[in-house]
Order: sequence, then C-alpha cells, then structure tokens
Amino acid sequence: MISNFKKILAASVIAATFIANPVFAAEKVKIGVISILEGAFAALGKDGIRGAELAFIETGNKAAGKDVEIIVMSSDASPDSAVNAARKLIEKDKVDIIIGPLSGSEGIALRDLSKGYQGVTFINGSSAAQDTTFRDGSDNFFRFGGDGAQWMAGVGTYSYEKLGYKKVAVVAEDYSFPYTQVLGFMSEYCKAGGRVPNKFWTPIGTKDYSSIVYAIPDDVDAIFVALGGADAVNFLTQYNQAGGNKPIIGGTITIDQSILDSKGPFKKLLVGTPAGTPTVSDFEGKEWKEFSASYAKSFPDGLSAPSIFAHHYYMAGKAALLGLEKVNGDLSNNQKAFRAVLEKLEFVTPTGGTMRLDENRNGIIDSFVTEVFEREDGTFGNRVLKVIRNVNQTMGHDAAKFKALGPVSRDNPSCP
Amino acid sequence: MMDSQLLKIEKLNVFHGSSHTLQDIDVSMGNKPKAILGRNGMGKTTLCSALVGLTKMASGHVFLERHDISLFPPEQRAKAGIGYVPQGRRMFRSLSVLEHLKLVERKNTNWPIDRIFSIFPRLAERKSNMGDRLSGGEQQMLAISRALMLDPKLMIMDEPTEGLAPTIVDDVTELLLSLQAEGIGLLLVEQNISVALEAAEDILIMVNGRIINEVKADTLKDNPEMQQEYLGITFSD
Amino acid sequence: MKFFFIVFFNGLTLAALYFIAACGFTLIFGLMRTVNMAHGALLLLGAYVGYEVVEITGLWTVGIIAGGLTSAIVGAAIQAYILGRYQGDELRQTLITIAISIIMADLMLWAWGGLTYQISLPEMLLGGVRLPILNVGYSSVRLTLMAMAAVTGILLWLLIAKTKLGIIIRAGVDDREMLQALGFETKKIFVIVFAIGGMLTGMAGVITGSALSIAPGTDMQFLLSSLVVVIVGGMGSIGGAALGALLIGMAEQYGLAYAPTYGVVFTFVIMIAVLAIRPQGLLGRSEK
Amino acid sequence: MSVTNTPTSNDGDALSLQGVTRRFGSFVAVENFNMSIKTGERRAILGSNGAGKTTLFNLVTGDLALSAGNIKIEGVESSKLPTYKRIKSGIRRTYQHALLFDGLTVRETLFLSSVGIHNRWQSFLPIKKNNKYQAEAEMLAKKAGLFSLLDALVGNLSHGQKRQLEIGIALSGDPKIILFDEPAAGLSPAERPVLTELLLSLPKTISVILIEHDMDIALETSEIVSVMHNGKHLLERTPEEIVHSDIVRDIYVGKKQ
Amino acid sequence: MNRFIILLLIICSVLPVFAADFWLTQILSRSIILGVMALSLTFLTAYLGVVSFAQVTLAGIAGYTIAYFSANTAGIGAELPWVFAVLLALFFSTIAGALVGLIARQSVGIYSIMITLAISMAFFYFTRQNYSVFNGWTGFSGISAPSVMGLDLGAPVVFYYVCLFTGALATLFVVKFSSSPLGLSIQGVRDAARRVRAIGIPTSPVIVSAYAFSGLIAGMAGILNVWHQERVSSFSVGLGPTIDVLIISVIGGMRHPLGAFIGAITYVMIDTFAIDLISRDRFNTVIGLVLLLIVIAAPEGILGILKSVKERIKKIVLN
Repeated sequence: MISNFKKILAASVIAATFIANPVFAAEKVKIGVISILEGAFAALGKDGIRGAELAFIETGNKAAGKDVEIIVMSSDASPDSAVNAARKLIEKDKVDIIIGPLSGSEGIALRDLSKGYQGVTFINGSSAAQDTTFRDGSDNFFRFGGDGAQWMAGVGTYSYEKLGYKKVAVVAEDYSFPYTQVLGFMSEYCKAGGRVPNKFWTPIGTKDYSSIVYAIPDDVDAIFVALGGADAVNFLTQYNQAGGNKPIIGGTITIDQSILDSKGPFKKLLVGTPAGTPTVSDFEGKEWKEFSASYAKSFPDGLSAPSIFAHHYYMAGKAALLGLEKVNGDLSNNQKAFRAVLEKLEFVTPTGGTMRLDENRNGIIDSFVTEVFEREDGTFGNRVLKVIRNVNQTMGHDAAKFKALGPVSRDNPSCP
Repeated sequence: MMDSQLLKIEKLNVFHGSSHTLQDIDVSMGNKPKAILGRNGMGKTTLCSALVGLTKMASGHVFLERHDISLFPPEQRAKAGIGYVPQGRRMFRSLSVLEHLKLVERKNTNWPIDRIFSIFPRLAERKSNMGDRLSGGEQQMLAISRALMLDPKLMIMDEPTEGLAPTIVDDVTELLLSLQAEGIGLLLVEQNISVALEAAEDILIMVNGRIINEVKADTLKDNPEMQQEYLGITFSD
Repeated sequence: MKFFFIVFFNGLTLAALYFIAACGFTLIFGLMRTVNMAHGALLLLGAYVGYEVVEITGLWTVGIIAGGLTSAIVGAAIQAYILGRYQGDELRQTLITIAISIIMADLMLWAWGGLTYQISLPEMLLGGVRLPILNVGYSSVRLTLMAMAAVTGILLWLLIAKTKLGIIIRAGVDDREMLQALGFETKKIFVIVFAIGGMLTGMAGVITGSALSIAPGTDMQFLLSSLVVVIVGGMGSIGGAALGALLIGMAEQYGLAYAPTYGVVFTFVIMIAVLAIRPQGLLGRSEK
Repeated sequence: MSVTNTPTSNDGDALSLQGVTRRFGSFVAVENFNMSIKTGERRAILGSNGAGKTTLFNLVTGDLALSAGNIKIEGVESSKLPTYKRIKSGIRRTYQHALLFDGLTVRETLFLSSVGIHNRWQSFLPIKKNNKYQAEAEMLAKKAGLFSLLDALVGNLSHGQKRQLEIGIALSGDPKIILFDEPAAGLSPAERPVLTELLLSLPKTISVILIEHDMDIALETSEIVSVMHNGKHLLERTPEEIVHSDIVRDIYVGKKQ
Repeated sequence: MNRFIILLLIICSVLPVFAADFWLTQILSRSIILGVMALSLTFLTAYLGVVSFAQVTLAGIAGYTIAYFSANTAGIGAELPWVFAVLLALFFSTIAGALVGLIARQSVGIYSIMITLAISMAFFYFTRQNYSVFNGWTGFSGISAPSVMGLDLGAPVVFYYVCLFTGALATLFVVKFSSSPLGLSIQGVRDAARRVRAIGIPTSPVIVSAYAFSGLIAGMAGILNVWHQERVSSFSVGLGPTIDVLIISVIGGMRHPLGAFIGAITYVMIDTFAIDLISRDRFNTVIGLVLLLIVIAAPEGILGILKSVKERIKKIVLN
C-alpha cells in the first residue's frame, strides 16, 4: 500500500516533468491565464476563464497562422498566489503572454512582478485598482479596460441631478477596489454638490451587517453600496428585513451578473437600483448581442449573460490575439514590436465602443449608468440608463491635479 | 471433585513498552473465590485490566466458562459475564448515583435498582448525589452495584477496600462473602491480607508479573514466614 | 443610547445563530475529544441540500430536516469509516478532518458552483416587525433565531441530562474505558454522537442559509466562529457554548458598530485572553 | 483517633510540617498533619493504600498546593514557594510511578538534574565535554549503578533501572532531605537488598523520609516510623514497637483474625 | 545519519549546475523556505510536544519587518541597511515567539493548537485592517533581496545558495540547541514537566524560550520568504499558509528536522504540478486526498516510510 503510493508519487513527478517540458517545441505562442478558481470568488473566476476562452474560440486558437496554447493557472485571490501562478507560467511553462488577474491586489502584485520579466507581456484581466497603471506603472503591463473609478463614471452626477439625492451614506468593503469605486462615485457626486456624511467600511466576509444597518443615519437620501458576492446578498437582505427603505446605489460588482444569478429571494430588492459598470448584461447593441449569443452557445452552463469578468478577460484575450496578428506572431527582441502594437491598438468592444490605451497603458473606456430589472423569464439583468463614452483614468480631471489628490484610502476622498 | 470451570487463563503475557509486565500467567478457577496477593507494582492491576480487555494482551488466552474471550473487546467481555470493580472505583463524576444505576439497568436483571437500594439503603439516601461527591465506602458500594446489575458470572475486584475505614472494610468483606452465596465467582486483588484471607479460599501470590505460588488461605494465615517472604510484612505476635 | 440597545439586540440574535452553529461541534468535542475541522463543511453541505429540497418541495421544514439528515449521514460515515480508527489520537484526527474539509469544499464547489445561495424562508418569517420601545423595524427571522437557539439548547440539554443516551454520553466523557468495561460499545456510541452532531450542524446550515446566505467560504467562516465560541465557552459544555456565543456575538456587533476597523480582531483577542487565563475556557472543565 | 506526639517546631529541624492539610472538594486527603524531621533522621511512613502518603509528599515538594498549614524546609518557610525553589533548599524526591524523561538518555537526564539543581540550566550553547556537570552526571550514574547504561535511552530502561535512575536524580547536587516514594515497588526480590544497601549507605548529613509498603525495607532502614491513616498522622514509633503494635497491624494489614 | 546529511548537502550544492531557474527558484528555494518554516513547528512538536499554529505568524512578523525597513512600493516604512533590517526582523520574530509562549505556556494538546490558532487569526485580521504599519489587504510589494558587494542575492542561483545556507544553518541551530542545557530542559518539559520542577528548573521560562527559539527559526524563513515572493501581505499570514505549514510538517514527519524539508519538497511538488496532472478545477480534491492518504497510511510521515523501507532493505541485505 505504502510503497504503491510512493510509486504513484514518483511516476507523477516524472510525468509532470515531461508534460511541462514538451520534448519538441513547436512554433506556437503560449498564453497563460490567471484567474481565481477556488474559494469565495470561484464563480467569478470561472466566468473570467470563459471570457478568455471565447476570444480564442473566435480565432480557432490561432494567431497569425500560429497555434495558440492556453495554460490556465488558479490563484486564490491572494497576491501571493497570483505571483506564484505567474512565476510558474513564465519559468516552467515559458509562456509569452499572461492574461490576468482578477482582483485588485493581485493586479498590483503582478504589475510589480512584470518589471522583472521584460520578456513577457502582461495583459490585465479584470482587476481594477487605480494604482496598477496610474502610479508606478510597468512598461509591459497593459490594461484593456478601466479601473474601479472609471467604472463609476456618470453615477455621481446622475444620482445628484437626476435622482435628487443630496446626501448619501456609503457602505463598502474595506480594501483597495471598493476605495477606488467610492472615489469614482464621490469625485463626481461631491463636485455636483452632494454630501457623504458617513462611510461604513466593513471587513470583507462580514456576515452580519445588522449594526451597520441601524447606524445608517435617517437623514440620508440613499445608500451607495459597494459590496460583492455574499456580502452584498447579506447586507441587502438584512437591510430590507430591518425595514430599511432608502434607495440603493450600486457599485459595479454589487449588480454584476454573478450576483444577479445568485439563488434566492434577495435579488428582488435590487430591482431599479442604479449603478455604474462597463458591462451591461442586457445591452441593446449589435456587438453585445453577438457577444452574449456566442457566450451562451459556447458555455451552456455559464451565467444568463456574460459577467464583467467574462467581458474583461475576453477583451484581454482579444487584444493579445489582435496584437499577435499585427506583428505576424513575431515576439522576438523582448516582444518590442508586439508591445508597440498593443500601445496603439484599437478595437471595437462588445459594448460597441472603441478600446484604446492612454499613455499609462490603461484603457479609455465606455461606462454606463444602469439599472437592475427583472426579465420576462423571471431572471434578472441590468439595462442602460445613460452612456458615458471615452472615460479616461482621471475621469476628465487634469492629470497632475488628479494625481496630487493622493492614492485612494478610507478617508480619501472626503466630503462630509 | 473438579470445580466447574468458570475462568481459565492460559499463558497470558502483557508488555508495557519494553517491560514485560505479565509473564505467562496461568490461572484456573471455578465458583470458589480466589484472591491475588502481592506487593505494589507486581502487575496485579494490569492482570485485572487485561482480563476485562482494557489492556492489550500480547499473547495467551482467557476462557470464560470454556468460551475463548481473548479476542473480545471490553464491552463483549462485559456482556459475556465479567463484572469489573476497578481500583480507585472510577465513578463517573457527572453522573448521579441513580444515573449510575440507570446506565446499567436492564430488564429482567437479578439486581433491579430496588434490590440494590434495599441492600444499600445508604445509596438510596444519596441517589441524587454526584458520583464524585460520595464517601469512599459509598463509592465502593456504588461501584459494586454498578457491576452487579450486569448479572455477572465473574466479578473482578481490584482492591475494593483501599482507603476505607475499618468498619466499612468489614461491611465490604461481608458483601464479598454474600456474592459467593449468590453464585457469583470472585477474583479479588487485595493489599489487605485479612480481607483476602477471609473472602477467598485460595490465594495466588504474584511477584514481578508472575504467579509464583498458589496456597490455601489457611496455610498462609498461619505462616508468618511466607507472609514475610512474599508480601514483605513483618509482624510478630 | 437607542443605538446601543439595538446593537445589544443584534449581538443577542447573532449569538443565537453562533450558538446553533456551534452545538454540533461542541457535542462532538465534548464526548470524543475530536476537533472536527470538517464542521464547516458539514454545515455548508446541509445548507446546500436544504436549499435544493426547499426549492423542490417549497417547504422550509422539510429542507431543514433534509439538510440535517444529510450531514448526519455524512458525519456518521466519516466517524465510522475513517476517524473511528484513530480515537484518542487528537492531532491525527484534526489533520484527517482538515483533509476531509478540503475535499468536501472542493466537491461542493463542483456540485453547486461558486454563486451565493439564499434559502427561501416560509412566508411568516419573511420581512420584519416593529420592536416596541426601541421603535425600529426588526427582522422576524432574527427574532425567531433566538427562539430556535433556546429550543436547540433546551432539547440538547434534555437529551444530555434526562435521557439514557445522555447518561451514556456523559459517562463516556468521564471515563471511556470504564464505560466499555460496563458493556457499552463506545465505537457505536461515537458514531451515534457524530450523527447527532452532524444533524445539528446540517440544520444549523439551513438556518444560516436562510437567515444570511451561503457561498464557498461560508464553511471556513462558521468553522472559525464555532471554534472561537466553543473554545471561549469551554469545549464540550452547552452552557459554555451559549456563553461563548453571547460574548463573541456581542464583541462582533459592538465592534462593527463602534470600531469597525478592528472589530474582527476583538473576537480573537477575547479568545486569547480567555485561553491565557483559563486554558480550558470559561465553563470548561480542566482535563485532570 | 487523635494525633499523637505533636512536634514542637525547632529551627534546627531539616523539615517541619505544621497543620498541613489538603482538601479535594469535600474529600480531605491530608488532615492537620504535624511532623518534624531532624537532620540525618531516617523515617519511614507506613499506611494503607489511599491513606494520603503520596499526597503528603506532593505537598512537601510543592507538586500540590496546601489547603492549610505550613512547611519549613531547612528552616526556610516554604509553604508558598514553587517546587523549583524548594529544591534549592536541598529537598529531593523520587516518584512512586517513575516520572522520567523517556526521550533523553541516562547521561542527559543526570546532567540536566545537575545543571537544574545548580541553577545552570539557562544556557542555550551546546555542552562542552569535561564540563563539571557532566562529571557529576557520571558520578551520579556510578552511585545509582547505571554507569554502563549512561547512553541508554531512559524510555528503554527496565523498571528496576528506572527506579535506580530516580535515586540518581535525587542524589544530584547537595541533597539535605530525600523523600523516597515506594522505591521498592516493582523490584524483584533480588533487587531489594541492593536498594536497602543503598538507603543505608546514604551519609548521615542527609535526612530520609521513606514511603514503603515493603515492611522489611521500611523497618530495616528507618529509625522511626510514622503511621498514616485516612490522611492523619496516627502515631510515631520505633521499628521495634511497630512490629509489636496491634493498632498498626489492624490498619495496615487489616484486623487480626 | 551525519554522513547522510553531508552527502545531501553536497548533492544540494551542485544542483544549480543541472537545474533550470524555475526549478531552483520555484521548487527548491521555495521548498527550503517552507521547510525552515515547518522546521520551527517540528522543533516545537518534537522537543516541547506542542503543536503551534502561530509559526506562520512569527515568520510573517519577520517578513513585515523586512518589508517595512526596505524599499517597497507601498510607500510605508523607512529604509535601513539590509543587515539591520535582517537583525531587527529576527529580533522581532524571536520576541513575538516568546510572547506566544508566554500566552500559551499553560496549554498543551488540543488547547495549544487552539490558542496559537487564535493568535495567528488575530494577527491576520489585524494586518488586514491596519494600513499605517501593515498596509492592510494589499500589503507590501516590490521588495527585493539585497545586493552584497555587487552580488545580487535575489538572482536565482545566488538565492538558492542563500536558502540552502539558511536551511542548513537552521537545522544546525536546532540540532545544537536541542543538546544544550536549555534544550534538554525543553525536552524534559515534554516528557515530565513535574519532574523538571523537581530538579530545580521552573517550567515557564523553559516553555517561553522554546517558543522564542522557534520564533527565531520561523523568522529566518520569513525573511527569505519576503525576498522570494518580493512581497508580503495579510494573505501571507492567513489560515491557508498556516494549515499548509502544518500539512508540510505532518507529511514530512515530525521526529527529525529533515522531515520538515522532505515534507516541504513533497508539498511544493504537489502544489505546483497537481494542476498539470489533474483536471484544473479539482486539484484541491487531489491535495486533500493526498493529505488524507499520508495521514492515514504513514503516521510518522514520509520520513517514517523511508525509515521502514530502509529497515526492510537492511533485513533483505542481512538475509
């Protein structure tokens, strides 16, 4: 029994060595994809992988006539695991390009790692921390998408002017991505004249929000909620059960498809909630309809519409393939030509806009103010209230001034 | 005349780590009570523990009424008819007196709780006391009752008079004699020579994990040299 | 001031949930000295099964029974086929249950995906009521939690204090060997205890999935909370679990209300403080 | 039964116990125990199992806390001192059930007790060869008859050898009082005279208290015998008196037939 | 055994000639680092007889110290010459170890597991929530191993030797320390704490110093870990790594310091390659099953298997 086990182990190790080091290296491009496939974010990570795969399916896993091999690695939402995954992809699997990661702190970690690997190009998945590209960026780290602040474009103004909310309380998870989302919301909202007297930063994974629910002052007009996954479900349920009746304004992941497809009664509470997002599940555009049809066809077990993660991993995959096509698969000379092409790359996104990068290699994006609605079949989605095209990372502010505001934190920005 | 064979132990060996605690123990007994005497640390308690199945036997056999119970776990040995009154009495400290009895109560036992209470009125008075809130004598009564209610064929008692006041020792000795009248076999381990001599007819002498001699109680009683040699007790009358 | 009392109430109701979730854990530890690190996984499993059954039958009570039974069967199987052989070897049992929890979590992710689930409550528990005096809305299901905790606690107490099985269990806690020598097959009893513990845990899972929600990671959260509750209160003591739950529930809610940044740290600081002074927990008995 | 021979405390005593009491819940294991031991005295304590003899030793060394009373060791008020500090006054003991370091060798065990007693245990540097505590360890091994087993693992020793090691440990440093808790338990008849020899050979600067069931050894090695029953100090007699005492016979081996 | 260890060291020293950077950095160096971390646990378990869940925390404290006193991208802390940073890191992890020991000194068995688990969780949540010193969720990144006289310690081959040296040093420390008077006292407490007191040695300081020493060893691993990962964050001190280190110790075997390293290399191999062998989605099941199998089949860990194999071979040879 024991010696058998040892044999298996030894055989596995030998096998692993061969699998990982193919004897004949064919003319092909290797792309590593890093996403979260375990723990609380596994559902989101899985959808990210679907998005990336969709991009490769479209070209039949080929770019510029070469085969494209995809190697998926899982992280567990920790920056450490993302770095380990990337190192394995680079050093063991010898990938040329890495797509990923999913979450904010992982993004910053890979950005830092990328500086030490000039021979590899990193294309961000869906991570959306501001500093990843805005401060201390890396030449070989690209983001064909926005940061969490860009995703909130238009919501502040819409809330103040259109909905007439003069005072808003914020309930958000206590880490960098929600900070960035709150910044995106508040930079507009405060400028328009709104006030945010209270910000409740809750530790991620909080189960019981009841004391937060009762701490929300009576005199606010609405609550801006930037919570994800189970946290959002718990907060909204408890708020409703306690008889709370303030309108909700949603952060991007609060109304994401991964939440709207959750199982249970709480979703009804979200109907009518306005939110900011670059990904609208029920977008009425030709490109989106094609995209979601192709998604549904390729992944029958997927969500009822592509999530923000599928959308962004798709764009990352697409950018990589288009870039490869343009340089004719030439990744020599530390991928210099390839990167030059990426910097200038423009393509039509699934939401019908034109994706292109700024000088920090961060996407200039289209963002949407949306609302949640119940579809005829009883499932939920979101639809567009307002389109804001060409949102850059400084959200239209002067770059130097914007930078001078300092990095986001619990207290920055502030307008009590 | 041959006794009907109640317990037979054949070449029983027990090791604790590298020390050979019990060495080739052979005992055979019928319904007449036997007592094991020996100094501290000679392996008497280990023998009891091995017989009830709580200590692993390295080799050898134990037969109860000619059935080999060597491979039985403790609970099956108990069901086969071995009652155990352990050294230190081992009361359950979170059980009351009544609960101790309820724990082992069965239908159709020869020893229903009523009978126990009539033999030990003291226990009836104390029935809601916790097991560890009893005097030594009361604990001993309870420990014996607990074993009796299983209708044992053989009682293994490990130092039942340890730490008891002299008057209580007399009571316990009485009780041991009455067990015999009920037809229950008794294997008694004792420090107290007089109790052993009074309750048992045959005495086994244990030294360093071996049974080195088997004598009649009367022989030992009248033989101070033998007492001195085996048990290290020096008295002159 | 009003807010202070509301938070107190929140702490009370959260404590009720923690208590319900920790009961199975403390029962299993109490008798068997097994630290069941798969406790969270059993809770989550019960919750998922409960969800499926409620979706099919529309009956919450059936869901809770189904969830309880599933975890009871799985728990009993774990004890009967794997853990039972290593009774008394605490570290090994801890590691085995860690391995089982890793496997179970991964298989549940496979079966139910990573989405968040919420179990539909019966009509009468939906929504909220207005609390007198404090004059705020309060969720009906949270109020019910307190009743559920009381019922669970009392039933468990009755089981342990008044039934024959309870007597056997307590005797086993005190002196397992002596119990064997009195003719009780402790192996079988342990399987039964694990089944009861699993049952309580599975039912707690359904309750959790209804009052809050469940998702991958809920298993670890409730394993940790149960550990803390039971350790602070004293392992194996029902009263201790109640006291521990109360302390932790309060700490968490007051922490969240008044010092959200370090609220979750408080919980563990309380645990450290209690253990440093009373290693066996507040109401725990010291091992000889 | 009354306590006889209440000793008067005397600062010259090696050990003095006054009103020593220990309760476990409602059970009184040792009750109002008075005793004083002169320097160089040899005393045996007799009593049936459960009489409280070992508990008394535990109280003297501080393994258990007193419920009432006080203890002076070599004139030092020790009632509240932790065990390791009482050791500094020169008291040593053996344990009834050998309490040894099964994972260490005989040499390491004796070395450790030597550095422990000389308060030199704090060093985290490896031991140098020919260190004086090493030398003491070897000397102790010789005394205990374990010299040939210096590098044997304690866990692998026989029962008798463990008893010898217990005594070796008790001899480390400069002992003033040694409490022997049933040193003969489990020894074979052949090993017993060796033990008796060893006890008799202890220098007269050392006081000895011996708990022993084996009356041969107890009576042969002691000058005075205390009888303990139900936690009480029942009487003090010379060995000769004990042999002829009916009371002792009654409580020790049961009533006379 | 000594000859075997020297042989092992020689083999390890020449490995860079054959191994690719990936194997050096991601497999070997990482194994040694995790091995040293596990060694700090193995030390406590083998010599003091307690299981501690706080070893990753102690390593993390050293790691955070290095991050705080080195150039990093978080913009927190002060840069110090690396020698000082290293000394401070070891100092803090040792002191923290002593503190853990002080808190847990009365606890044994399952209770020592629980109290150290509580300490590690408290520290984890604290680092996650505190931004002024620990930079919260994100933690520190951009930390690189120092250059010594122009030699970049972070270069794969150099770093491998640094790890190898540290691993050997830590093992040497453990072996030497265990035979010192204090080390013997620690083992005495494991076997019979009452007897230790009865030979004049107070047990609390002995227990505290055992934990402190384990903190020193864990700190060595923590420093290397930060240089290896080039980052440290709350995740580095979370429940996941804590359980990983326990798993490593157990699968390796706790009876001998080498067990920690054998466990570490096994774990790293499984962790790195399981995803290539099995369906990517289910590799956690595989890790769980392997752990279960080892815990059930080999109570003494892989070291135990090796030993029984060795004995069997001996028997065959002798026959």
